Amino acid sequence: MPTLYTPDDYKRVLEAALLAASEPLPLAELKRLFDDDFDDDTLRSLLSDLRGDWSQRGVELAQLASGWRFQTRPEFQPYLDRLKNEKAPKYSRAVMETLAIIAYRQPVTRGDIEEIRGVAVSPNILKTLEARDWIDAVGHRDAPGRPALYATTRKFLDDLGLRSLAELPPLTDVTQVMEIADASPP
Amino acid sequence: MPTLYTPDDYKRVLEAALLAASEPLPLAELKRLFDDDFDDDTLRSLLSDLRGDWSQRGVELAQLASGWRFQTRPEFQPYLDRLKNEKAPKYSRAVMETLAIIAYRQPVTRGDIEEIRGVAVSPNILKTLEARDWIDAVGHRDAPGRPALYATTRKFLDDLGLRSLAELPPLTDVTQVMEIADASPP
Amino acid sequence: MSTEISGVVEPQTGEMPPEALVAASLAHFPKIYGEPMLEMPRDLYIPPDALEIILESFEGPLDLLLYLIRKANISVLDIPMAPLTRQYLVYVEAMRKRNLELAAEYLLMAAMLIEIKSRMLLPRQPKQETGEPEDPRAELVRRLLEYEQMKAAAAKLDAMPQAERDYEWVTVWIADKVAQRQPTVSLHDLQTAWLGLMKQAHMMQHHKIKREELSVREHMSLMLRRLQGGAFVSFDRLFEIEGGMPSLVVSFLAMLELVRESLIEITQSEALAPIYAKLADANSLHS
Repeated sequence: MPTLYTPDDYKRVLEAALLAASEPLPLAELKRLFDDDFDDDTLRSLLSDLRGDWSQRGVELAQLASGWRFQTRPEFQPYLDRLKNEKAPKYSRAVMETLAIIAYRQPVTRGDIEEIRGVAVSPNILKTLEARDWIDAVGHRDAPGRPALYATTRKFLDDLGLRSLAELPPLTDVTQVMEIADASPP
Repeated sequence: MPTLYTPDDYKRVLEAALLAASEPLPLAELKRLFDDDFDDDTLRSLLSDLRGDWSQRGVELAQLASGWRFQTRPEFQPYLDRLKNEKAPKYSRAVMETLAIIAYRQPVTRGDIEEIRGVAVSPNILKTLEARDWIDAVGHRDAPGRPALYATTRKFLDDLGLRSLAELPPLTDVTQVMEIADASPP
Repeated sequence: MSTEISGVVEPQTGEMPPEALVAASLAHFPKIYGEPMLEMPRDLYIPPDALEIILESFEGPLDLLLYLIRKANISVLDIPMAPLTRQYLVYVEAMRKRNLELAAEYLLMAAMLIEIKSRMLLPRQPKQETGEPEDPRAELVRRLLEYEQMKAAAAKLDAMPQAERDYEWVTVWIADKVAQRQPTVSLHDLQTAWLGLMKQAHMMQHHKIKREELSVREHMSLMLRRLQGGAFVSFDRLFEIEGGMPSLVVSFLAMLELVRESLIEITQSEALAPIYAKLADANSLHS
């Protein structure tokens, strides 16, 4: 076990831990790596240094809602895709619309989603999103039947590379909205 | 998608692919990353360069039975273990002896293992090794009961950092000892 | 291993006196209350706890035999059968009383040792192929050496760096999660889905989406999460002071919105008393 003296030594341990981790690591977790009692700022400056070291690579150090993690840069995805023959599966339009409604209008009940979409929402759609750990029930509306209220999870933010819902694409201008909607393929 | 010109550009793509892979990547697979038609030697020299770039880090590029893969250096594990709630279990002597017999004497039946160890082999021992994907049944011996023949897997080699069975630690030479035994006066 | 090895064994050369084997086996007995259990072989009494340790420390009769031989520093190639068998039987007798199933394998070996010992006393028949007389111990020696070889190999394998135990594989997150075979969703997909809905339903005037509104919605979710379980939560614990002023303001707007939508209830028993919030439906559960 090498002894750590210089900032580079500490960065080496941080880098190894972050590369090996399967989940984003929050600051509090990263602190546990060291005997020294680092304050948040010191650790943040080491991490920011480390991010700089990786700025010219195919992988980057990203800061997300639930912590720090290494991830491939989207620009390099076309190369990485060549290693996989199978095409990634796609969610159905029903699933995507349900997800969009929950993301933009949360917390919402199944009834709210049905009202906006104009069709019944099959329980399978919600199950698919719950299984992915992208949505969960955060409470119940005080209404007949006490329907569950759904919201997006932290994992949803992480998987889409967002730090908070405020980073969802903003929709401000109605005309602009119409243009984007028109431009996108059916 | 960045265009690749220099060796560093190629190394960047190799690095991203190898860091993101969930399995070791063989040379043939790595070739598919590029439009250029690399010969094996060029690719090997890029990989060996890349391994050199990582030589002073907490993570190293290893060449294993099924290909190339990034892994943390064992010296750094005491630090990384601090983030784990439970340490990976150590295998019992019974498990390790069974594994050694399968590794060095493969393919063997459970009966062969019992004969060498002089005790019954509990089904749990074989299950433990099969669950780890370190051994599997590769056939049956043409004998009463058609017992399964066990051999080690490629993952066993990968997990122990070996490129082939020939890299297993050499055994103490028993035959030589036996010859002396035969030659010694009664 | 929990067994504490005590005692010193004199290096032996040539003929092996039986005492040396006895001394060697004593070396294996655990210390009880810090004292080696030297008297154990005489009356064959082994305290139950000590026997457990003995049973657990050997992987089988071959392992036990190897231990007795190696500790007495005698050659595997010229085993003194009588003292070895005698010493082995001391162990097996103790084990047999304790654990019949385990002793079965040890008993088989005991029978084999006795058989070899008796054959040693008989004149040996020359082997057909070589004309040399065959040593009755040859098969036992072969098995002992083979087992010892595998035992050493197991120790060597165990000493090698092992994935997960001594190091970890690196698999960084793939930005575009193709590898997981999970459907991929980009922000653009999400936006498209939402816009499609808006266009289709002509609901733009009802659902104007602004950044500020989104963060209020997010805080509404957070607050509902915090109130989960139905208990009263004191007003000040619903806010994150560390978030700074903008966060406090948004949290407060979120709370007002939750009250307006009848999702939570705010209560205060009297003026200046602590304010509490709880889920509205938690109330309906009890009413």
